[in-house]
Amino acid sequence: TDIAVLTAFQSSVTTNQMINVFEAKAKEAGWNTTVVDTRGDMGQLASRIEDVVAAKTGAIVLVSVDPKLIQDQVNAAAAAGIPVIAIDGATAPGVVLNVTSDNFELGTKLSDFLFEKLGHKGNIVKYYYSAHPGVHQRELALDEALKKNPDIKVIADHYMVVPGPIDDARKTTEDLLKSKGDEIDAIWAAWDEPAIGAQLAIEADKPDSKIIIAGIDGNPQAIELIKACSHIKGTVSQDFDAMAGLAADGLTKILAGTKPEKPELYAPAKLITPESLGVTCP
Amino acid sequence: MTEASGTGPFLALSGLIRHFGATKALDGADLVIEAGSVHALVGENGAGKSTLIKTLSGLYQPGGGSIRLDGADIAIDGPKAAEALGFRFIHQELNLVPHFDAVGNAWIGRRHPRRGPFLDHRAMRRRVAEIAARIAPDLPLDRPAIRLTPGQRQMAEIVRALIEPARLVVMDEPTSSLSEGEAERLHKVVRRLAEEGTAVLFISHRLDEVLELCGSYTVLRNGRTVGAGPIAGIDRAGLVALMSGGASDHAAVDPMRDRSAPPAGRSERPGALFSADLAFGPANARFTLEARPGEIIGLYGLVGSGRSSLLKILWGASVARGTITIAGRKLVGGPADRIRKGIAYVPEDRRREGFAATLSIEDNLALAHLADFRAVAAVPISSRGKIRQFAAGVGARLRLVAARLDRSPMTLSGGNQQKLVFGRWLGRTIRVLLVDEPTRGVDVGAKAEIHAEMRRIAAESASVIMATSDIEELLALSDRVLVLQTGRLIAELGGTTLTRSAVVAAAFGHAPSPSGPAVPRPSEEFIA
Amino acid sequence: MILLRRYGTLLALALIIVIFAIASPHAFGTVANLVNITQQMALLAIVAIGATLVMVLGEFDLSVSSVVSWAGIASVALFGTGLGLPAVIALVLVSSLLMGSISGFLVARFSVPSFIATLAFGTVIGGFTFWVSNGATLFSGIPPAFRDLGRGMILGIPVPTLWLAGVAVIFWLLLDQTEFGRRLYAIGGNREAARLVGLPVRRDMVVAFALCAGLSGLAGLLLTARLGSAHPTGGGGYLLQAYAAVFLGMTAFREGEPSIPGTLVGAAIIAVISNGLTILGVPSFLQDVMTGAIILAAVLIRHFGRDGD
Amino acid sequence: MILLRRYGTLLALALIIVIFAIASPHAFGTVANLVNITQQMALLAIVAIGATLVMVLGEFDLSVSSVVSWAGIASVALFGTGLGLPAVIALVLVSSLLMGSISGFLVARFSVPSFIATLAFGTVIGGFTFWVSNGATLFSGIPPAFRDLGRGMILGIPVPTLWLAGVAVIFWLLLDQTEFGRRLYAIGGNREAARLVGLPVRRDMVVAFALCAGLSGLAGLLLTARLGSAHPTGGGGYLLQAYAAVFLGMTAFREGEPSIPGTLVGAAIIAVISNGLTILGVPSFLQDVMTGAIILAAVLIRHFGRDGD
Ligand SMILES: Nc1ncnc2c1ncn2[C@@H]1O[C@H](COP(=O)(O)OP(=O)(O)OP(=O)(O)O)[C@@H](O)[C@H]1O
Ligand SMILES: Nc1ncnc2c1ncn2[C@@H]1O[C@H](COP(=O)(O)OP(=O)(O)OP(=O)(O)O)[C@@H](O)[C@H]1O
Ligand SMILES: O[C@@H]1[C@@H](O)[C@@H](O)CO[C@H]1O
Ligand SMILES: [Mg+2]
Ligand SMILES: [Mg+2]
Repeated sequence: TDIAVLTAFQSSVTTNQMINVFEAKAKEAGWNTTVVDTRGDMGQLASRIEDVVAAKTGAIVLVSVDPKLIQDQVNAAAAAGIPVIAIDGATAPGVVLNVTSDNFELGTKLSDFLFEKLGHKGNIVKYYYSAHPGVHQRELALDEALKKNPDIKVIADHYMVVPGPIDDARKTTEDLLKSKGDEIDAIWAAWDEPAIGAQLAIEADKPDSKIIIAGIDGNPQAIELIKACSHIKGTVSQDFDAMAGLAADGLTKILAGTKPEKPELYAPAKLITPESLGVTCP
Repeated sequence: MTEASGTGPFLALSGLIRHFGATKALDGADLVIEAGSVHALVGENGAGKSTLIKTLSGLYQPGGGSIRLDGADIAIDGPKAAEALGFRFIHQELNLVPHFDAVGNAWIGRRHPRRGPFLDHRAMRRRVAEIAARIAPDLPLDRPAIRLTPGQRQMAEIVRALIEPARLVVMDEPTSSLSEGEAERLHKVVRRLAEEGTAVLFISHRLDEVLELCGSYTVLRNGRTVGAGPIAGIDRAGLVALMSGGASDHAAVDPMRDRSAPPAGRSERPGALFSADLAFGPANARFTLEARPGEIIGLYGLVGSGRSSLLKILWGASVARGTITIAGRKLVGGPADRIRKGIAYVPEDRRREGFAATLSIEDNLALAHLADFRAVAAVPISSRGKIRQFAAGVGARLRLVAARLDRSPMTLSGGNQQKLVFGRWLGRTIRVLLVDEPTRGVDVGAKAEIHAEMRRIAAESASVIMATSDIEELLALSDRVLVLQTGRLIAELGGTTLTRSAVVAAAFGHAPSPSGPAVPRPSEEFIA
Repeated sequence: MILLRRYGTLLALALIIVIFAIASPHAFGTVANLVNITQQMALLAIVAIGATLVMVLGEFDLSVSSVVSWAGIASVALFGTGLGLPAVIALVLVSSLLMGSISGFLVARFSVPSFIATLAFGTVIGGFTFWVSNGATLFSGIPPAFRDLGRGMILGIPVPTLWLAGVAVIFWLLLDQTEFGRRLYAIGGNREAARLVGLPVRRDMVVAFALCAGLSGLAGLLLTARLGSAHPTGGGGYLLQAYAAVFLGMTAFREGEPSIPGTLVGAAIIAVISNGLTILGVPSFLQDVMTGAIILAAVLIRHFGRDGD
Repeated sequence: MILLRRYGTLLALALIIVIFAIASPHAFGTVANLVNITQQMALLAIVAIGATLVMVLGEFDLSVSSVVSWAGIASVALFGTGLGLPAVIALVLVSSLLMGSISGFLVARFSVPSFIATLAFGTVIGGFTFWVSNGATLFSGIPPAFRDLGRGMILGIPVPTLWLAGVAVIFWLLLDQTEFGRRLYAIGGNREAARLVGLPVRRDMVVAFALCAGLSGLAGLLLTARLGSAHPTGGGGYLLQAYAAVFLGMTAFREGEPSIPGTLVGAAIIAVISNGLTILGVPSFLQDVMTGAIILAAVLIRHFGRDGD
């Protein structure tokens, strides 16, 4: 069976990881996958869905895309009898299954972890990216958490530049260290790449500071930095293997003609810290 | 169609001032033109003629002085205003839109013939063809300007200026790239315009033409009017004296050479220094040329006859089948290789082919042989001092009028730009000199200098091959003249057969010259 | 040979279509798919037609993608205030035209290089869009009538295709058949000459930039209608692609001049390549390699109709 | 007045710095921060210096960002094969130079418009990079010695700043003082005239494109060293910014010509604005608006030194 894997964010570390794991599972299942990336362009993505529908693909897998943003094309696929599933997406009419981490929950976990570390009091910097619907959810979760923690203050925020979030975070952090270096207690990164950039800046400019950083994803580079006792003290890891695996299993069933029992499956998210990695930092 | 109001001349400019930094391009210039007259504006290169024209066209605002039209003071605040007054301009540097053909170019800025909201292409073409038939019957109307020769572009500009009725037509050196017969045709049109009541302001460095065509004159020197009056009251020498301020020490007044004596440097060695055997022209006919050391060969023909194309091939800048040799050795590379072998080339279109406006005058002069200006021979870094020295030398020899040599060539007058393009080869050992319209737009004095340089180069046993539309220049310099017609060698004239009438007759295609059409038999090489 | 030189890029388009059709007769080579390609290229082509106007002047407008995004966000935001369809469309288009006029004015009046002027002004527009949308995707409150402007079929022809056809005809007539069009070419061909003959250079430039932005605004509206959502950087993909279409088109007809038919050929080449490669199931990275290679081949083909040099 | 006209953009930079320094004397206006800015602008400026060479020719190289990304991915991938530092650096730089030569050759030999040639070839490079990296961020196996090339200080000066200084001096000398540089300006000023005076136009163009890509490759290496990781689209942000720097610089010195000092001023303006606005805590969307507005002001300032027109 031909499976079309479509995304607009293949250059995102995690999206790419999900695609790679899914492709591996697909190979085991004997499917023939093609990956299409439209570099953030939703209009293009709509066109590419039309194309694979025209090519009568066996199934469509949308990765890191909210199907509601291309609803017409999803409907057209469904109407053509092509099953559509999403990974790291959302439920929507015409989408048989969405396998995801609950992004709101990821955001909550991250916020709670950081606030806990700060003793529910202190100043944080927020690195966010509302353009990505999933990442946007995390921001909303932070807002929620902030309401419950009146003593935590966001003293600076920055909308990340994509592509190039690591470099952008590094520069921004360098600048913030100059202006607010003594006030910052923690950095809340909506995903790990900004966290890595922030770490690079602190390591270079203020290695002795007590600032802690945390992000989301379980990005391998971030995990390595946690292991090395850097300022990154945690990442809420998404279990991409599990997600891709659940998606592949689900799709197998769908192709065999059975509907999945639930339209949405969550892969568990777990917090990774120095402790969970078995290292003790000074 | 012009009513001369009783209050004064048709157009009177007085005390016009226009400065560019320290350069006083116009410094109190006066000019009076009567309706229905052909008025000459003459002056040395850099005297301010083009600046005066540009002021009249609304392109420059004068820094002082007044313009009176029909006795009333006016201000011309832009080209649109000048156009509305019925003034038409043919500027010295041609200004066509490269991708438009002659028809398209003729109508820009004019009210196009229309059908409803859309252009009426037929009517546009019809009108242009009418005018072109009178002055430039051979002008290809459907070819983009970028692929026209300078002569053809000049004609397209003239056509453009004439498609609508005018009160004043200003022509800034319109004949500088036209050959004899073509200039003649233009003269006829100018006379007819004048008869119809249109005033014509005519700028030219061809003084014989001025004396023959114009009824009155104004002479500019250093931005000031130094003389004016009816042509009947002055002669060539008088004009030259006014232009140069009387200090005319060069033998410019009559550049014709005594043809009875052999040219000074003509070597008696029989062999050819430079030769070409090519398939050339639209017919791919065989074309052979042999230039002996010390010889100046003139190439003549009508606009579009192929002179420039031929020189470009000889220079290695465009390709053709056949062989070109210097001293018996075949030339293979492009211009760089030619330069190394002692060949030099002066292109015909200075603006498009001669210099880069973004480099300074001195850098442009140095460009063709940068390696000569190194401080240390092995290091490709130029010595500013050496370049300056070279530029200053060229400037002095050709009397280049430039405020500063480290400025863009765009600050030079047209004739001085031409000197730059020629001047870059001075002071080098040259074995073959290829020149295309070497003195286009150059004033009589500087023309004499350039001619002297060319003779000197020939005298040092070089071969000079010169394309020119200026028949005086052709006759003054050439030992032999090759006349071309649409890429074919139609006549070879030399010695006693080299006369003005024989050249003109050959160019226009009648009366084969005594030596017969020198189109050689085709060889196998070119059949295929 | 002459044909190859003259119409090389057009031939290349034909060749690409034929090759894809042979490789995939039942998916690519169907009428339905070819019709679908016209719809997929429609928005890009509309933006590219706008860019063509500015390129005819020899200038760049790098704010096209910002205006596309702006139009999308502005429309959804305005629907949110309860305004009706005609009012929203009018406001969005007028605001786009205005933005273009400002760019045009900066370029024409102060001779700021258009590259930097429109890049900077595009950044301003982007910030503004960001502010209106708060950085998030907007999709609630879009009336169905609006969505119908960007989807569905009329007489078997997709609606975006009809929009493109209309825009292309109007702007082709404008550029090729009116004095305004001739003036734009004249200004682009030789600004000095245009000034010398008294053309209203500044005014025409402002109008051209305004029309360019107006078309980007239209594309932004249609994109939002097609997707049913608007994203603050939703137009980002159009910038390079639109200019790629124009430049490809410049190699298609009349020596190196931008033209509407050329731009359509350029946009079609881009659309056909993505459609064809996706349908053939070419892997992602190879798609990039092949897209680049095919475009290079398309512009090189005409060279082999050249004699000598 | 003359000063304003001549050095308007330079004055604008000074003015921006002064204003920021007044607004934030203790954070922005410190020596440490100003030094830091030179480091933040370093990589962008290196890419922009490459772009300057090509712009001097009157051409664009839109593949700079692809080459930056390529160099990053290639270096980490090569370290993975166990090659040593010098070998990796040499291979990456040579491959970048080669890529530039190919672009240059397409442009110089076949007169493909550089915009489309380099955009298409950049897409090919991008696909290739993607293939090598499998789309993933690469970070393991980077030797510490390599990372030191992009960070730390020597004698109190950040290492990237030193790189920039070296590159700027070398290329300033190259463009301003050597025959090669003079030829590039001549070719850019009038290609036909350059050809007719026997300049090696094609060869010089190929060399300029190669050097441009070489500098992008260097920037890619330094970026990877600085970040300790490489991303297949890591260079994406450099394209527009690099040209913005060049165009800003064109308004800074010699009327409208690209130059190395000009480009440095351009890159500095961009870096200072972003640093200053962040330090002042200006909200994100306003940062965009202000960045655009300040750049516009910087290029307009010189206009007010103009007499009449
Ligand atoms: N844009 C400019 N900037 C600076 N100087 C200029 C500029 N244009 C003309 N000049 C100077 O003004 C003077 C008059 O130039 P103009 O072009 O009017 O001379 P001209 O009489 O037409 O000469 P020619 O016979 O060579 O065409 C010259 O010294 C020239 O160098
Ligand atoms: N780039 C070109 N493309 C097509 N035709 C050309 C091109 N250049 C010249 N021609 C044509 O070739 C013929 C010879 O042109 P060439 O320039 O050699 O003539 P010329 O005798 O020097 O004319 P002029 O006196 O106008 O300089 C002309 O008919 C001209 O129209
Ligand atoms: O879910 C991921 C995020 O965690 C971030 O990596 C950006 O891309 C999204 O797809
Ligand atoms: Mg003049
Ligand atoms: Mg000629």
